[in-house]
Amino acid sequence: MKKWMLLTAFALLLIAPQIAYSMHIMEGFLPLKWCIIWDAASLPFVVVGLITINKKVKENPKLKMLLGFAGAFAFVLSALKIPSVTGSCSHPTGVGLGAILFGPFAMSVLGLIVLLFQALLLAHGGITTLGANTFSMAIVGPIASYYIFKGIKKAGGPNWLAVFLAASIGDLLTYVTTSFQLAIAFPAEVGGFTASFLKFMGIFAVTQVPLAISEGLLTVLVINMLSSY
Amino acid sequence: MKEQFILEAIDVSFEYSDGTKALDGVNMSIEKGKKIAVLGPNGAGKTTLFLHFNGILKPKSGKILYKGEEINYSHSELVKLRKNVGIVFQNPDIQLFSASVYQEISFGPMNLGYPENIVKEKVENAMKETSISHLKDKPTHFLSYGQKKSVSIADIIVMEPEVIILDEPTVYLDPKHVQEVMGLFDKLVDEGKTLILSTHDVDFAYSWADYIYIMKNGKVVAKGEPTVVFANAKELDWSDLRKPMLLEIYEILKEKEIVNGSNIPKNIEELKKCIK
Amino acid sequence: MKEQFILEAIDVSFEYSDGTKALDGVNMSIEKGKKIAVLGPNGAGKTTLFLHFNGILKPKSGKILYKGEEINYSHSELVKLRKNVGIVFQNPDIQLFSASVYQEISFGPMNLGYPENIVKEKVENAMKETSISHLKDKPTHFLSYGQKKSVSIADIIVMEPEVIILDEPTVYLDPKHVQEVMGLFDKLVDEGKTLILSTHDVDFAYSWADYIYIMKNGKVVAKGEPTVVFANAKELDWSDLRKPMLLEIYEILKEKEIVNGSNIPKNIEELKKCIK
Amino acid sequence: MLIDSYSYTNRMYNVHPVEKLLFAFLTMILCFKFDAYTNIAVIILMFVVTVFKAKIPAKVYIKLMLIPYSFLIISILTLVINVVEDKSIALVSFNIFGITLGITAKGVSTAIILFFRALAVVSCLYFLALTTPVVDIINVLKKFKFPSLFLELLQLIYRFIFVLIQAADDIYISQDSRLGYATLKNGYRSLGLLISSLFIKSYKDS
Repeated sequence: MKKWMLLTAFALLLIAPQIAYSMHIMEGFLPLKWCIIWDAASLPFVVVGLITINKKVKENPKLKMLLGFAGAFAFVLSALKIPSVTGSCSHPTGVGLGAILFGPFAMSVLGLIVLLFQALLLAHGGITTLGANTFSMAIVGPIASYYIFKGIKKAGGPNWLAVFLAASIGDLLTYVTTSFQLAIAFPAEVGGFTASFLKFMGIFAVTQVPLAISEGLLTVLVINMLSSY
Repeated sequence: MKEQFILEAIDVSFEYSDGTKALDGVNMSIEKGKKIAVLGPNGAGKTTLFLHFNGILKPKSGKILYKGEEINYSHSELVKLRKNVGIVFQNPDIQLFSASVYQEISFGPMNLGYPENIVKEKVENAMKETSISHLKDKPTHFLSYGQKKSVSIADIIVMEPEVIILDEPTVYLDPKHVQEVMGLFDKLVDEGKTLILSTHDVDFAYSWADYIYIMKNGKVVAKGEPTVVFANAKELDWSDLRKPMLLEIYEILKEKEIVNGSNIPKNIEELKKCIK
Repeated sequence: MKEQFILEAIDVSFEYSDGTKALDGVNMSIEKGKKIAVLGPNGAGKTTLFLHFNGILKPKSGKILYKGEEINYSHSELVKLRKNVGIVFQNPDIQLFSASVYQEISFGPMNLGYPENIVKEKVENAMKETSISHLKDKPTHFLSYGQKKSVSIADIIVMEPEVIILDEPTVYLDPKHVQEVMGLFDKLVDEGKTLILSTHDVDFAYSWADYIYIMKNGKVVAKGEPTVVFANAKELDWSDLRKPMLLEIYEILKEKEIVNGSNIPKNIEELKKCIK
Repeated sequence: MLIDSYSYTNRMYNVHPVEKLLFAFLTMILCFKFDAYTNIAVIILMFVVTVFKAKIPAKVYIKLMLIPYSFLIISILTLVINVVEDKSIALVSFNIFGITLGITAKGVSTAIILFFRALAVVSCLYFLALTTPVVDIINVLKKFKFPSLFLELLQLIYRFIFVLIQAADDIYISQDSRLGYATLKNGYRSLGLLISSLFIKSYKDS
């Protein structure tokens, strides 16, 4: 079971083209107004995240190191290249994994930091779009993942299903948010926001759905491995 | 009378949560200002014992004394203990967690609550003592292994502890770096610090230490001055350790009556003098 | 004529992408079936050279020869080369990446595409040779350091390479484990394998190796049989290395005319025989 | 991690980080406020400063500029191709499933502005990233009184990134030496093992 899941996960990552990077809205792409709006929208979540982490760290000082490693792990994962025939590569996001392990609010802080380092060290994303990317990848995605996971567990669903859906739907909602952010900043001449939103969703559906599924499978594997340790 | 011992372990036993018995009735009395080497195979309990000396671990039974007084594991006393008993861990990669060298070394004094200018002064001194002043602004990940090791030693020196414990300090270091850190250790002992280190290198322990403990399976199986502990310890199981080469050669030469038998030599210079 | 050399580096130079010059015109000719030790300080280029020997790195200039033929870095030839030249890396914690010992050791033969029953047989043989059969189903993270080291050696032995390269194989092992792995290495040489290892331990290299290379700053600065390379190499900069203790004592004894000067001893037994 | 190593070795390493940050950010804001010509000027300016003053190799800089291209091209195409009701205002148009899609002059001018603005702002980011070490940036944030927990996490993550990259690199070499990437199938399996063992190692070390 593990074997086929791993193979499927990588096969899907393989098919997905390089646009995997495009979840990060590039530096300078959003108008200044929207940069500031998304900064402001992300800020409260990050503040709540910091307060939550602060409380937990006071109870258990070792948690700080763990969060440090979690953030670094997410970064390194995103920097790994997956070998493929075409030479293109794709990157797991770790959004769902982090949300399940550390909760959605801690992820808002870790996600912000990882995105900052991705901009500064890998030239993915940017400083002006940091707020917008944080909102989609470190806030919407993790919150969705976390509550999907909790919800399915509460309803008595199997662990693997909860993890799979949490990770893959979390991923998908991230793309939906990115599409929303692009569409609202750049409404179409005809059809306005809706038309623009549909266009971006169309592009993302092709490229990101296989990624979301593979991310879900990978997350199930990692969670399984962790529970066996 | 007791004051001469800066650190003591009295009948210390310890078990890890998974049930592994790591220490089994360990007794050790560390004299102030001495160079102590703890020898023993992997898994003998050396690191576990060290973690007792600065209060990270608490004995299951027995007690640890610092300057003749039993540690009571209150928060304030632990802070004092850890300031005075510093441990340099084996793998500097794990010990170093700050982004730059200055930040790394300033971590300890900052936590002790010194004002910024005092912290700066202390960090600069520690960097000078370990000869790494030129690395001040370097990011940690730019350093070579030997440099990381020096930084991890500066991390501890900067706190000005009375006892410095070093877990396998010479592992992975090339002879040149070993010589450098050994020079530093001697300087620290001259300044009145007490040094405890663990090592697998019997040749090194033999010529460096004032006093040697040999541990096995969580117990102290032999102790004494190096020449005594290695020469007389016929009861030692040499399958886990080996005799220092110098001592072995000395014994051969003695048997052939080539050397004087009065003083057992601790290094090549001394051996040279023994030869008739 | 050339066939006697199983591996050769000819004028090999290499630079890392950040511009660090790691190898600078290295020449080495490794004879089949010999025990080769490569000495040198940290950062001398030993590991970089080893990664050239199995084709992980490609020289910037110069060439690597396997059995007298230049490596051409085609996919199929690299596969063949890596099967025949195995590297045991320094830190077993990093080399082991599988959950269980069996899975770990089977990694190589699985990649070679052997059927499952053959893989099983090979893994079991390798475990027997390294005396770790009892660890078969253990998770790798439960192993002691010494056990991990043995597994990392089994990882390579299982692929039945002709040349086994060991990066600092004795570091951090206690004397008992060192003796064990040394016994294993001797057995492998008896079976006709060629062994190349890097080490900081001059005493060990001196008595173990058939041939020694000393590297510094990416260059080979001395080479030859141990007794020759250490005894004659007055031009060597001893700040980075030190003389083997045995040789140093032998030279003192020779000066005092206590030993015969004909054969330089390689171990204590031989020294004993030299004494008049 | 080429960007990181240049940030410590470039010729503008010793320029005060606040000056570099101000220069980058003020220029960024400029990019948003003015037209495409200003932005082209900024792209040239940043190239000159980064390559000739900070001595970052031009090849490296240009390679970095190519990173966001796939996003840029795809997003801009998505933006400019629209449903057009009146074929006459479209510069180019085509029919799919009975709908007319096309590109209008207005769309093109928006696209041009967007294209150069994004590249100009990106070049400001690259100037900053290539000349200013993360350690310095964190110190500046400290001066601006960012919460200490946030800064601590920033430092820990920065440090651990390199610990983990080193570990990933070592595992990769070890796997490659044992033919872990000899075939595509081996490659998937090896990478799965690499990721999970990296996770376990970092989990254990913390």
